[in-house]
Amino acid sequence: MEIRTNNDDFSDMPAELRQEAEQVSKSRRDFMKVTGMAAMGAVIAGCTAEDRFVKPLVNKPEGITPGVVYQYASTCQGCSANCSTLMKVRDGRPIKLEGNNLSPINGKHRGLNIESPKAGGLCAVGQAQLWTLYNPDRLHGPRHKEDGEVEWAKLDAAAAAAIKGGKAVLLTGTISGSSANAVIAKLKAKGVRHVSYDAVSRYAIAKAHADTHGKSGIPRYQFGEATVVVTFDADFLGTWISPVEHARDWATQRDLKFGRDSMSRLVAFEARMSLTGANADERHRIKDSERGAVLVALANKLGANLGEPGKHSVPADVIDKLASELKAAGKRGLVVSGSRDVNEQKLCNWINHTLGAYGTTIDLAAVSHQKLGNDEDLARLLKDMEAGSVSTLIVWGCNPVYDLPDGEKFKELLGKVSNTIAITLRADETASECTWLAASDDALESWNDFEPVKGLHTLAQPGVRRLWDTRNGFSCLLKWIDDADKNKDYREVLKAHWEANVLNGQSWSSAVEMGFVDRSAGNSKTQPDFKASGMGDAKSAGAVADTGALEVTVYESYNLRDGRHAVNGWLQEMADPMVRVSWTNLALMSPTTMEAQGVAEGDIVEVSADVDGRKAVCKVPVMRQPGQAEGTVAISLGYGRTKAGPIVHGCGTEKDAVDPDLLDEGVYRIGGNAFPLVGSKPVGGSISKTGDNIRLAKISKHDSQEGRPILKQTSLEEWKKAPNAGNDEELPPKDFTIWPKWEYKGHKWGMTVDLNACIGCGACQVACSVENNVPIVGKEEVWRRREMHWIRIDAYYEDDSPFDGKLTNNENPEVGFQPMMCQHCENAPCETVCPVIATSHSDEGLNVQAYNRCIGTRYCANNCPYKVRRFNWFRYEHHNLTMNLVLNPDVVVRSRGVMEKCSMCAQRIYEGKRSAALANEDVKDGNIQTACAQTCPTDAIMFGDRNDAKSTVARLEKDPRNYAVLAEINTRPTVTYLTKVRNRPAKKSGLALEHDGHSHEEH
Amino acid sequence: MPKEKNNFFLGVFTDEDDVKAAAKGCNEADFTIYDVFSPYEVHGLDRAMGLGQSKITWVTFLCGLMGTTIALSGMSYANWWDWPLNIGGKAPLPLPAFIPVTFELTVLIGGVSTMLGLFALCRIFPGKKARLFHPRVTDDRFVVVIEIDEDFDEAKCREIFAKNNAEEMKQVDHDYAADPADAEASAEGGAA
Amino acid sequence: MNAKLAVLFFLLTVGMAMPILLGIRSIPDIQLPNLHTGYQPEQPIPYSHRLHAGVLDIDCQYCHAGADQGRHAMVPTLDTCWNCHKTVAGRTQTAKEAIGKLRQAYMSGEGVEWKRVHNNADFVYFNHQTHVRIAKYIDADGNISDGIDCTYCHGDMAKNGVAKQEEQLAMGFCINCHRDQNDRHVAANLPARAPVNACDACHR
Amino acid sequence: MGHVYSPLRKPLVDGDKSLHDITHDVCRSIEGKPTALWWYGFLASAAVLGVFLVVTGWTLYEGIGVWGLNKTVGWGFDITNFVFWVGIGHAGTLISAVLHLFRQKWRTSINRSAEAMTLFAVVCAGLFPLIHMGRLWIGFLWVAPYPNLRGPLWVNFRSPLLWDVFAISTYLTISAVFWYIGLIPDLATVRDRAKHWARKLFYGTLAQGWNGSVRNWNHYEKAYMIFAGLATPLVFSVHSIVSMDFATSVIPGWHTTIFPPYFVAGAIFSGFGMVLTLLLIARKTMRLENYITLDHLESMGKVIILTGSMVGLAYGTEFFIAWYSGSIYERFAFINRATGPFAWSYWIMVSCNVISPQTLWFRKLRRSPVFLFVMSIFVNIGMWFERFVIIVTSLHRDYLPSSWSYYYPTLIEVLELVGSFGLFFFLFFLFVRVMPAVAFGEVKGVLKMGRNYDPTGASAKKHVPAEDKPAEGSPEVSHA
Repeated sequence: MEIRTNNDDFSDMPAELRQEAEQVSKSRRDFMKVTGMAAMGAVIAGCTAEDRFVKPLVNKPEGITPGVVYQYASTCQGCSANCSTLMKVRDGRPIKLEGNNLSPINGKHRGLNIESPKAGGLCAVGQAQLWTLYNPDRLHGPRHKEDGEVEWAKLDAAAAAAIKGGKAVLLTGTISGSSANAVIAKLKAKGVRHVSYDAVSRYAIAKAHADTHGKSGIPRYQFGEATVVVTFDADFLGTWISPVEHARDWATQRDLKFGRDSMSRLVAFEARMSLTGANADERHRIKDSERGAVLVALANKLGANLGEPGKHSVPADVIDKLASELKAAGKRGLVVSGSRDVNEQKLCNWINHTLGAYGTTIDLAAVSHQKLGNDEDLARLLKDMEAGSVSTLIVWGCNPVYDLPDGEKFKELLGKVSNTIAITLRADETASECTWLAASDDALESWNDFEPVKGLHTLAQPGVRRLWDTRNGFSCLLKWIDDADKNKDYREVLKAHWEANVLNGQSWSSAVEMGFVDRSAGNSKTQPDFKASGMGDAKSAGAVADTGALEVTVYESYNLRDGRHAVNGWLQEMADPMVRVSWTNLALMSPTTMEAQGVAEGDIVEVSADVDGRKAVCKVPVMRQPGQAEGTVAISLGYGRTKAGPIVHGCGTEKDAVDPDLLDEGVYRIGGNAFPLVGSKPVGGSISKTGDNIRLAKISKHDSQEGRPILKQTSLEEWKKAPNAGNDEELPPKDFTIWPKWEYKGHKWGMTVDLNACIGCGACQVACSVENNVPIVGKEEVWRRREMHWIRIDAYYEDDSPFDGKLTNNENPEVGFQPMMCQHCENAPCETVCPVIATSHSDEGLNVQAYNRCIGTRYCANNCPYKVRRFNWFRYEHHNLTMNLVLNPDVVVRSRGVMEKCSMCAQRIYEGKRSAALANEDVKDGNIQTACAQTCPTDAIMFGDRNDAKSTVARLEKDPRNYAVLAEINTRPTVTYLTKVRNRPAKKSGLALEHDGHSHEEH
Repeated sequence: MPKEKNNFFLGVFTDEDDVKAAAKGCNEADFTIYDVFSPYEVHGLDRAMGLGQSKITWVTFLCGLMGTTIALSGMSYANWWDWPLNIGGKAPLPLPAFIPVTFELTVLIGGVSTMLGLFALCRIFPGKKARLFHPRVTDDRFVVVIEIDEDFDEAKCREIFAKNNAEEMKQVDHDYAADPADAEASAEGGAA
Repeated sequence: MNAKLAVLFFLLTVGMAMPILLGIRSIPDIQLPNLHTGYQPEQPIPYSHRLHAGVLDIDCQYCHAGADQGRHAMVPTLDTCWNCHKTVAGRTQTAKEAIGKLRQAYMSGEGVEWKRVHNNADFVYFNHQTHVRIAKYIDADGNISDGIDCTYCHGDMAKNGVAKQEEQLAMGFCINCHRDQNDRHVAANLPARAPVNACDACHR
Repeated sequence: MGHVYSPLRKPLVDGDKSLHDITHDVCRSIEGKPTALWWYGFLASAAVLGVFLVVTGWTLYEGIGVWGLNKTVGWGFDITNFVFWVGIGHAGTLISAVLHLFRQKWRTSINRSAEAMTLFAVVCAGLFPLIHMGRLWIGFLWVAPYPNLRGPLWVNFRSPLLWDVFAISTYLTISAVFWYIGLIPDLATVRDRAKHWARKLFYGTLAQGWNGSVRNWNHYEKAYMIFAGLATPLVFSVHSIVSMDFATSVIPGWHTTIFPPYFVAGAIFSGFGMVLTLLLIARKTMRLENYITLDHLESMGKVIILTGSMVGLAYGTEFFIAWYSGSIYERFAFINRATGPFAWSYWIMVSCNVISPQTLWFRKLRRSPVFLFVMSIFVNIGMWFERFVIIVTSLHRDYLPSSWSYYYPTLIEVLELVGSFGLFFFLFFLFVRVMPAVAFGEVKGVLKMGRNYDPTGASAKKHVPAEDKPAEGSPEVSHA
């Protein structure tokens, strides 16, 4: 294998692709360089450029005009939450995914008190789904393990014969759709057993409800109804069940704009620092093993009599106070837990029941179908495979070899199954062990349906013609069981099923147009009764298991989720929003624990543990995580894929490879696989240094704001006394200027970010990259701090006590998130210093950058107080023709040597103005949305016209919480922020404003 | 009618003070001093032979002024008249920001013009053949050249030269030019 | 005497510098090489704009139907040609040959690869709809017309045979119009419709 | 007598030289075969220049990414080298022009090489803003305000970088003109000594037919005075403008009104340091001990104490103002300089620039060429680090801590710095072989200073080869 050199132009591309790319582009690149140099000569010589050609179609497709964007409703399949999406399709290819504004799951139409008619939220993972579609590292057709490429017919025949042979099992992830389940039912009728499981299982919740309420299912949590939320390791703002929905709902209770004056309260108990914990008003660090004890203690305070809980580290007064808060909240209280332990879930159910939360904050009548995996079925399947009573296994949409705790065992068991068939996008860890690989369509190429919550049926439709010789998974199954519909396109099957069972007289075309059919109105509102008998031995959860000196806690990675997005460059580069290290997962420890374990940042360690009688090992680099419980090490799932495709390989130098021993078919893997560490009980483990060291690709190297008034925050108590609390520093007079002021007569675009609503999820960051063709640069370049994101989320760790020189070493810091993008300053320091006017101010108040004028002096970036300008250090080559289909044709792909930055999505502004002009009306507030504002699940980012007095941003200018970052240097940004208000009592000692700190930083 | 060219009488000196006195004497005697030659700049020698202020100061002044005008008008035109862009919220005609470039262009144009003016006033240009009145006039000899015209009085001149330690006195033709190749011989002779 | 000389010199300087500087404004009108002005490549089918747009007086947007719908004016798809040419076979030999080529390209489904005549650089965004349908053009006398005439940028195509680039279409061509129109829109009290006089109008 | 020299003055030229001796001594070095020492130096510098060309070519081919810069630290070695070389370029013109205006006759023996040093340093300096551009191939053209097809799009005269373009090109041009004008009479002498036709042609063309006419000297003297008058404010303006690259910005540590005088003092300081380095080398290798006397060296030592103390004062003032401003950003920037991750560079700067020159208060040390040489190297290092400290430490931790970063230079950047010295010395070695390295025309003018002068040199020992004379402690001549 060719080893990447330090300064490789193809830094964001893997080795295999690079070779291909180099063949294609090297000659062109050289040519470009030569022509660049020769351009002067050409001007003088007056020679003409080469001819360019245009070849129109022979017949014009009906209703489609080239260059015009059409939107199609569909459903996101990035995770099983199944948010509704709109695909922006241009010239027959999707170029952007956005949330569907009408969806009950992720639409924001009923959300906050602001105008956002066009916005439907979508998380970072949803935004990044286009990568999966265009990534050329997919199967391009059906394959046989040994024979390589085969004909579909051959595969079909083999599969059909295998299924006929009996003892066939279909192993899938969650399948919720009505039509989908009809197909599964047909399979079942032919004797095929269906087993579904979720890599990150929520089965305990369903199981607990089966016992306590007699209804197996995950209820739909209504965070929008809750005034007090207590979470036990349930990262509902990040990854738990339906994060976009939960975040949106939760944020509606945190809104203090336009006269609202109450906030919900969020209390978190957790071991690692999760996104939810970071947003909590009160956060307590407990080990996973203490969770049950704290729950028992809390339940006792609420009237249960479960006996003395085991030892735990939470002070009694905290639990007393929490219990009284929950009591006061009554049915508006909510306790959730991310535990896999059924008993713990039962305790939650008991508390919620006692509070009367069922029916308000928890809806068990209209249950969620977002996690339908059944761990018991899976266990049975494994036993059957072991026993040899499975002769055919069809694996579809899951990757058990990678994501089962004992994946190695599953790999062995696969050998005992005579026929193994994978319906798969790529030859992943499981599929590559199967005999037959049926190349499946990407989610954006195929028809599908879902029912994320009971009664809400959503449709997925293709946004592009199949890129390769692939097939819809359902069509495969129908074909293999020789169904009557086997030769129909799945669309026909789906349509017929919906017309018969779902549409209820509504037209098919309206359903396709909407993307979903909401039949939930017909759901029963009656909640099943609580059965105290179902509690069983729930109180045993309170007995703390001794896990020894170091407890291992694993969690679903925010960006790669259960590992299925490991191939996604946007998500790899975006990094976990809490840890802010990209291109690897990490062994996270609190600084004190790190000291105790004698490890330093970047050390590669082996975390080993005895999990359910297995020896499990995970090799990952160490990283400091302030706020993590002492004596714990947290590792995220989703990394360490060995067969995820080239994007995860070849990034970084040999030295950077996490584990040179794992050189697997010439590729390195990124991070370590933590699935083996997933146990049914809290796991005690140990770490040992390997002696290797890695340079971590940190997005941010410093996590304190050094007491500077950048992310301004206050408490609800103070805010109620004075609405400008936390935002009362003395500033120079705002209108003082020696120059006559420029007037903005028409529009004056502006943005306001509500720091109270921002949960730091990073959806805006990926949305921006997709919309604006922002390149990914790879591990080495991120390490050099050259990531290209136009918008970043600054996470600042703060603490009660005045600065002591070791701020971020504090045990339980508060974390604030602040999206930071070009502030479009009226007095922009960058503009003044550009020698060639590559950047100037538009008459609509935007700081505009003309890339093709830029000569790359980098002076503007130096002079930017917000450091939001990004320089193209190399040619971040877009050299794969398929991958290039993802590029937005309305935005220039920047060449090397030029500066780029947030344009406030100029192309979207112009598009909005154009459609308003066509309708002969003024631009309405909310009709123009930047990509970040559009996708923000919590509407933290608001965009509009400051000259329009009715617009949200203009009205918010009067809010006492409104402030501009670094107002004292009089750059007069047009992006403003609203002070973050935490629902907690005021702190006695304010932040120290003056100190000379230099906290821990990598040198 | 072309003016008939006069022959020259020249005196060679070895010291700057001598030649200054000789030149002064000749000037006071109303001889037509064709020129004085010196290997280095001798302060006051020009006044001694009766030359006034050099006019080159005017070249510098006027061209410098032209530089100022070009700079100010050009910058105002480019950044204000032609397309007044909003750059950093600054005024369209930011006069303070023009000061550095105005100064630089003044100096640049003034300076380069002075150089060209100097060449023009001295009537020198690349490729011009130097006319020397003594082989070592660019080394260590000073030469006073007097035109032999109606005002010339050879005896008086010789007297002035001799009084000032002239090394050599001679009359030469109007097209006389010394060959620098003779310098070595002359050096020997001089030393003798 | 020297003072007089100084004044004279100064006046001369100013007198020389100002016309040069003002004359620069007309630079965009000066033909420089490499701008493709007059570019008229040979096309696979010698389609005559003079005949179609001139003699037959067919509206530009009959064929270039995208001009008022979106970014691209569109080189017409072959079925647009075939609409008429299924019955029009041409009179002259040249026409017959050309239409024969068209028939061949259409019937076989091969299509025709035209040479692009009006090329913008990749980093320039231009939207036909904005200019043809939305924009208002205000002439020096203040007369407002809807949409900018195609000829403003493309010249009078009806007088050319095969398509030819008439204007420079360099940045100066665009921005001078934007700048002047912006002023005129403000003067005509139409600031909301004024063309954007900033970089992001074309570079984004 | 035209000049009346004070009897207290010491002679500026030692060794009882005659006018002809001076001509001979200086011209000898460009007429004979080059010494072995010259060849070693020349070839070594050419090799280093080769390295420079290779790494710079690589930078242009691959992109600025081959350097260690990042999104927070956008300038590193590149602009540090630029400011460093511009600073070096200042003493040359200053020595020539300012000392000429102040009638400091001791300048005559060193001004030629100092001017040449200026010129070559500015050439080196000018390269760095060019190669630091992301797109050099258009950037070099687009910074010029020429009429173009982009219509009314010109350059931005508000940008300090554009001021730099004008300042540096003006400075380069005027310095070259000043240098060349000074060379003409000497070139005429060389021409008249030339034997080979090619030399005659080369020097004849450059000397433009100069024949020592006093009518020309009349214009020449005035013009030279004008150039000195133009160049003096130019020197001050150029480094002031360079300092405005930083002073007009908003970055704490850059945004300081003290910068123009501070930079000018620093430039003179570093320039004198470099002049001293070169002179001490040239004095030894070119056998010019009689022309570059210990008195000259001592004078320069005094200038170094003065300017070194000035920059020391500036460092202190910066800290005071940062504290006095009350701005937390400003205060942090300076405390971070002295104690942050780049503190090492700060303390190198302080010890080289402020502390070490104080040793020159001792006369003995001032008059020791070896000590002065070591000191001049320290000054060069310290002044390079001063620019590094200003640029990098201010940038790497500015307003938002989320963007704080560090800067790891790559080997390529280091080689480019080293390589620029190759270019500089390459040009300098060429210069001393081709052009008269001492302005003997001017030295002759001050020959009579401070001694009883015998014009024919008859009473002096004839042709004492300089190398036979003791390098130091040349005989004191009585002034009675």
